[in-house]
Amino acid sequence: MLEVRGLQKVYEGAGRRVEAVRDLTFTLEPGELACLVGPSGCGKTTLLKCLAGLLAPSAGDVLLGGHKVTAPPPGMALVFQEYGRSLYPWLRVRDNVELPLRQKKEMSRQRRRELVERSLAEVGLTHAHDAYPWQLSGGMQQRVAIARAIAYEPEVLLMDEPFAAVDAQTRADLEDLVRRVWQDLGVTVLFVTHDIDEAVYLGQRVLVLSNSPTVVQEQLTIDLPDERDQLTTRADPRFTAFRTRIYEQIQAAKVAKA
Amino acid sequence: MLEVRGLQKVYEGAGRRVEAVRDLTFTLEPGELACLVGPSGCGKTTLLKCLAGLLAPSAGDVLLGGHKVTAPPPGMALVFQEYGRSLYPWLRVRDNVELPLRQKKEMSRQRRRELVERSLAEVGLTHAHDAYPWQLSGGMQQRVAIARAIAYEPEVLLMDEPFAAVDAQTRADLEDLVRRVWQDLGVTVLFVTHDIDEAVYLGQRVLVLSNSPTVVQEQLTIDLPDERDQLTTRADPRFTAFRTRIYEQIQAAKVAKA
Amino acid sequence: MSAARRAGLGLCGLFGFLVLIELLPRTGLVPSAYFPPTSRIAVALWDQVLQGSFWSALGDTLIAWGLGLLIAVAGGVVAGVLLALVPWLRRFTASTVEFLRPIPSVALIPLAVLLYGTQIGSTLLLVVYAAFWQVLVQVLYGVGDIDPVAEETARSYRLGTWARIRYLLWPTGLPYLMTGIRLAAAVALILAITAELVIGAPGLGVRIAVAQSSQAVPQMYALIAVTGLLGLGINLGARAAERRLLSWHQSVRGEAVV
Amino acid sequence: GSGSGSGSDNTAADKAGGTVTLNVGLVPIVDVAPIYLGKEKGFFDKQGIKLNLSTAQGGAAIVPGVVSGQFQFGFSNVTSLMVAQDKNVPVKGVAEGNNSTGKDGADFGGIAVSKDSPITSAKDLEGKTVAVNTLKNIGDTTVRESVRKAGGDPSKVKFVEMDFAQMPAALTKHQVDAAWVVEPALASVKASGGRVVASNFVDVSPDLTVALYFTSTSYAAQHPAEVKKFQTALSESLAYATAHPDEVRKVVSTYTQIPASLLSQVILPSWPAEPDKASLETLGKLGQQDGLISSAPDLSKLLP
Amino acid sequence: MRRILVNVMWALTLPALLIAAWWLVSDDSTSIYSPPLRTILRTFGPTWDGDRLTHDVVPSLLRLTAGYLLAAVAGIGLGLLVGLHAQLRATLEPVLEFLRALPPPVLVPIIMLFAGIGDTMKLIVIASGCLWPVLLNTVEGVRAVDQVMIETARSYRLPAPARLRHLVLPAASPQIFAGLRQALSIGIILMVISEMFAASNGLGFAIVDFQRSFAIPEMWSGILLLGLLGFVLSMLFQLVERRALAWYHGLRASRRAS
Ligand SMILES: Nc1ncnc2c1ncn2[C@@H]1O[C@H](COP(=O)(O)OP(=O)(O)OP(=O)(O)O)[C@@H](O)[C@H]1O
Ligand SMILES: Nc1ncnc2c1ncn2[C@@H]1O[C@H](COP(=O)(O)OP(=O)(O)OP(=O)(O)O)[C@@H](O)[C@H]1O
Ligand SMILES: [Mg+2]
Ligand SMILES: [Mg+2]
Repeated sequence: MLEVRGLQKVYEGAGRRVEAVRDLTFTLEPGELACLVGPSGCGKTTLLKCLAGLLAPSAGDVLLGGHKVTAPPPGMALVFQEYGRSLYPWLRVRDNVELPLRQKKEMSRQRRRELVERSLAEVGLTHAHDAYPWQLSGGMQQRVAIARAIAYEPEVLLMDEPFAAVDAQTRADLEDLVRRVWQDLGVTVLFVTHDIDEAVYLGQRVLVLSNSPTVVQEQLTIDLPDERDQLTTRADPRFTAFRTRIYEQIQAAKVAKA
Repeated sequence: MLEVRGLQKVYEGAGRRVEAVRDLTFTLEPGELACLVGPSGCGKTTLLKCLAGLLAPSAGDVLLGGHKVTAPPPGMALVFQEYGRSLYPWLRVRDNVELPLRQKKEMSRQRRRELVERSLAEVGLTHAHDAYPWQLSGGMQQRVAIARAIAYEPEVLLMDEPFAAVDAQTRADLEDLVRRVWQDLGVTVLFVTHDIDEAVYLGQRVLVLSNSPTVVQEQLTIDLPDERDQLTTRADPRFTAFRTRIYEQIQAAKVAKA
Repeated sequence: MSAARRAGLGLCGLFGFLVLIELLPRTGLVPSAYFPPTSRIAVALWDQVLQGSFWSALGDTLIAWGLGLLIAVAGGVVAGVLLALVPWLRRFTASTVEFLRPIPSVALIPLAVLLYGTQIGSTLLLVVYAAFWQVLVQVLYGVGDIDPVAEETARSYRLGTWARIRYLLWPTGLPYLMTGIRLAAAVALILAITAELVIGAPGLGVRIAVAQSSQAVPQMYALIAVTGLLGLGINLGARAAERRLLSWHQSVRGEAVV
Repeated sequence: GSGSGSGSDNTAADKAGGTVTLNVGLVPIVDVAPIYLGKEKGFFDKQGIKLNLSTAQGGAAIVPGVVSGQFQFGFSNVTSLMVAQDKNVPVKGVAEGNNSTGKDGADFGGIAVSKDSPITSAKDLEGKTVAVNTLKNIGDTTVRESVRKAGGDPSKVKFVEMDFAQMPAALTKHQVDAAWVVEPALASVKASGGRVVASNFVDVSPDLTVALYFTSTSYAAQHPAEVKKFQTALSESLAYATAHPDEVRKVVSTYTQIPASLLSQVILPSWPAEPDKASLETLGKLGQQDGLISSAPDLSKLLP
Repeated sequence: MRRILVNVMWALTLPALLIAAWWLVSDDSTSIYSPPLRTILRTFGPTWDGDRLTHDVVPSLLRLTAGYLLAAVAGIGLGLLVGLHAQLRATLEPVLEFLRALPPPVLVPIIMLFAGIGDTMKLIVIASGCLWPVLLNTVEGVRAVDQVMIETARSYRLPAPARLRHLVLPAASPQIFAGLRQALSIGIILMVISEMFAASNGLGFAIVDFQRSFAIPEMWSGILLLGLLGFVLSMLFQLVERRALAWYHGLRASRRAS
């Protein structure tokens, strides 16, 4: 489905040259849910933007369904790390969520409404339809961005630390929401997170990125059962084992650099 | 030191009226490190802004050292939840950190340099002095904001989810940094977080806010030893007990609303 | 886009424009006696360039322009910042400003002549009067555009008035000011020429008036072309300054990406 | 307030070494050639006058300049001066400016139409649009007189304001039906085939005084000696100009940019020594009739 | 009600003081060009009676409105194009800058060649002056649109029209309004200038006519009327702006509510 081959990205300008990503190669199967972890500043956001066709790689290729990605491909949704700035301050919450749907010509007005309502309800924002984004708390803004991506019913969903600003309980709810959406729609998901538990809980696979110069340090298949829930899965001893394993890998990535 | 009495804040405008905070009363002792947890959108940021004198409460008072806070008081530093926008895009990282220090007339240029260098090193950004904030990753930006607050050597430090965008390892390092700064400078810290483990690990006390209409649901004194470290403290059975306790409280807060 | 490419495209644009001017009269769309083709204008321009009096007139115009612009920009910036910092002053003067702004400089000609005769003083009066408002309005909108989080940051660190001007107001307003200066530069040039034209203060305008009343059509167009070229030069300077001063700004750094 | 004549004594009339510096505000047209010629020939030096000649586009700048003392003398058409006097603007004529040639069809100004225009006489202007450089001034009053003399109804003529410089183009492009044009624009009109259908100055009076040099009443009262010297030098210049038309054309090319081909075709005005008082009375009546001025001009005060 | 009264007080105080000062200073003026304010005010009523209003003021206002609207549409349209396409901008900028520097008084005769001497010409003259502030501000506003917002639109593949309508236009609107505001007073100025050519009625014509026929108090009353006109139009403009930029002012006001 999604194939990354020898991806490199170098930022140049304003007297600085940063090799954000050195050489990344991996594949996502259709309908897979993979999590991406790695130290701060290692190039996760950069990678996601290259996948989304927002950034041209300096070298290497991104292939989606066998076609090279050069511009944002249809059927892909992205939840930005900078959630606050990705919402339009002149649109109310409802309109922010609805805006991408309006581009789907074949969708009826009513279905659009329905999707907006439902996705906002699912992120717990039933009462904020009429607010402007800047009238919301950080966590609420982030949930609007998530609702927008879910309402879009994408085939590929890229999420960049989407739960960074919400509390533990909401986070757990949203984790289950993502898994539910993934199962219901069969969407391919790449999920960036800093929370190792979250990565293990969510993913079928966890990709660990090294510190820069960034490469894929490790790919771990999480063979926990597909039916997961917050209590039993997290109590599973294999869960703990995965978690420890990943923690060690990240440590290793960090140490390698220092 | 810091006293909050019957604080209420109602947002009005653009056809919406939101009672963000209903009635908050609590006190911080000088040199105390307290953590604040609560559901997303319950008014933590609002509270912090009222404490910092950035927002006028609708009712109630904030007293700092016995004086009513009406404008940002001297010797207070705030790490904003919207870290990205609180950095000035026209200043390089170094200058962003240095800017507040320039206001301290009595400080020598050299001391200023030293503080900037040290605080940037402490958050792991030794190599980013010359970059502009928009050339940094989200986590790096957030660390710049933390470095700015620490370099300022405040008497009161308010932090609004300061580690939301950094990876687990960096987060652990930064937690230890905050505790070190707190112990070395004797600064009073109020720390907002969504991570319950983090709240227990860091705080001498944890304040749990209810869902809106927001009140202080619970105040928990964390009587773990003052010397804490990531491995032993987190393994302490009392740590787990506190954590469970707080989790239940937050659950209760959520349920109360629904 | 490289500087060379930009210059190349610009030259192409100018060339196309010159070809158009050449063709318009040649195709008989306008009588060539009153709208000479580029080639005839070029010959007349060459004639002008060979005359010493042309250069002294050009010098006079440039002095009036430069001096007037300088005064207007300095005045506009100081007044704008003052009005931004002292809200009651803005309220106090708003109606008067709106009243004075639309009064055309040309209507002030008798007054200018009364005060300064045909000396440079009357040109200056008209130039400053017209250009000042351009700068002021842009500065007012610019300082109104300060990011609220950036402003809260400044307040929370208690940046002094001067530091707020220097580090917050100035960089935020600068893009607006640059536009203001570009607008004012052209308006100043226009008014300098117009004043000379009507009043007879020494400069290019007088030469245009003489050419006009002498039925020396190509000469007149040549002189008009000189004002256009001046405008072109002024803009080149402004753009260069902008690339230096606003390298951090989205509008400039955005150019490099993609 | 910023009173009139505040600057009349300081810069301008410094009598360093017995010479006075006089600033004169002019319009850059053929009419003022004598003063340039006189300056070149040294007539003003002889009187101890150092002349500073500035050109402005019209009365808008010259009259306030003279009234405020920035200029000591200015050049203006008589109707403007009559209007000024009528409005109590303190101005006073000091010398003849220029006169119409008095030759019908060969004056330095006239009512012109384009090559292919059906208009053949001033009477045909009824219902037509005529361009004049300034409304409610010497142009439209005299054009009305032409129409009247030709047996037409002047109230049926529509006037529109336009710079002389634009009139040739406007005629060619049929934006106006006719235009009151003066030299050198008139030569330009003729060069592109236009015709003169009437000479409006000649229709008013065979010897119409069109313009005067003037000063402010306060300057005239305070500096009679300078005024006298200026008059002396100027009358010498006028006489010389009348006698040497070729030199006139040459001097014109120094302060204007009239193309040589056009300059040779330009009809020069006449420059008698004195203004023609009778013609001015007629002009005054026309002005009164058209409502430009409220009462008959006091020529004894206005004229030198 | 009280608020309105207070606002009126603020708006009227300074003008009242200035008028009083003018009244006193000019009271014993004998200068023909600066008559006593008393005289000017006395002539105001009789000068601008119903006849003049319908004959001069109304046509002027119609021309102004048409020219202004034309410039607004053209300026925003062209500004969007030029702002969005760097190549187009590089190509057109020199020509536009050349044209921008041409003084209206010399431009009018050229425009007359193409547009005749009727109202079309005046309309074009007004539009040709108003165009520049709108155009420049639109271009700069478009170039400054936030990168994350652009990426959001791209990632959801909003087609060009939707991107214009929902992203670029609203994001640039604060700066566009700065341009429209500038253009308003320039429009009034150019209305006067255009009526100095080939006109036989209009407010500008009347003022110039008064000036030439030495009806100086009437001329001053005309200038006062221009000022009043500018003031009224600017009030109307602010009403429109406050509606159109409600989100923008709301965003800023809500954050500064302290
Ligand atoms: N626009 C840019 N210009 C220059 N350098 C950049 C730019 N964006 C990112 N970088 C650099 O690229 C590197 C990787 O950044 P990226 O945002 O991809 O990291 P990340 O893995 O998402 O980090 P985080 O977890 O902190 O969000 C960093 O060193 C950063 O400084
Ligand atoms: N500027 C504003 N205008 C109107 N309402 C606001 C504004 N800022 C916050 N609110 C409302 O106030 C409530 C509390 O917001 P606040 O930002 O304080 O929450 P928070 O506890 O910080 O949440 P989070 O953990 O998600 O950051 C929310 O319901 C929010 O919608
Ligand atoms: Mg990132
Ligand atoms: Mg918050």
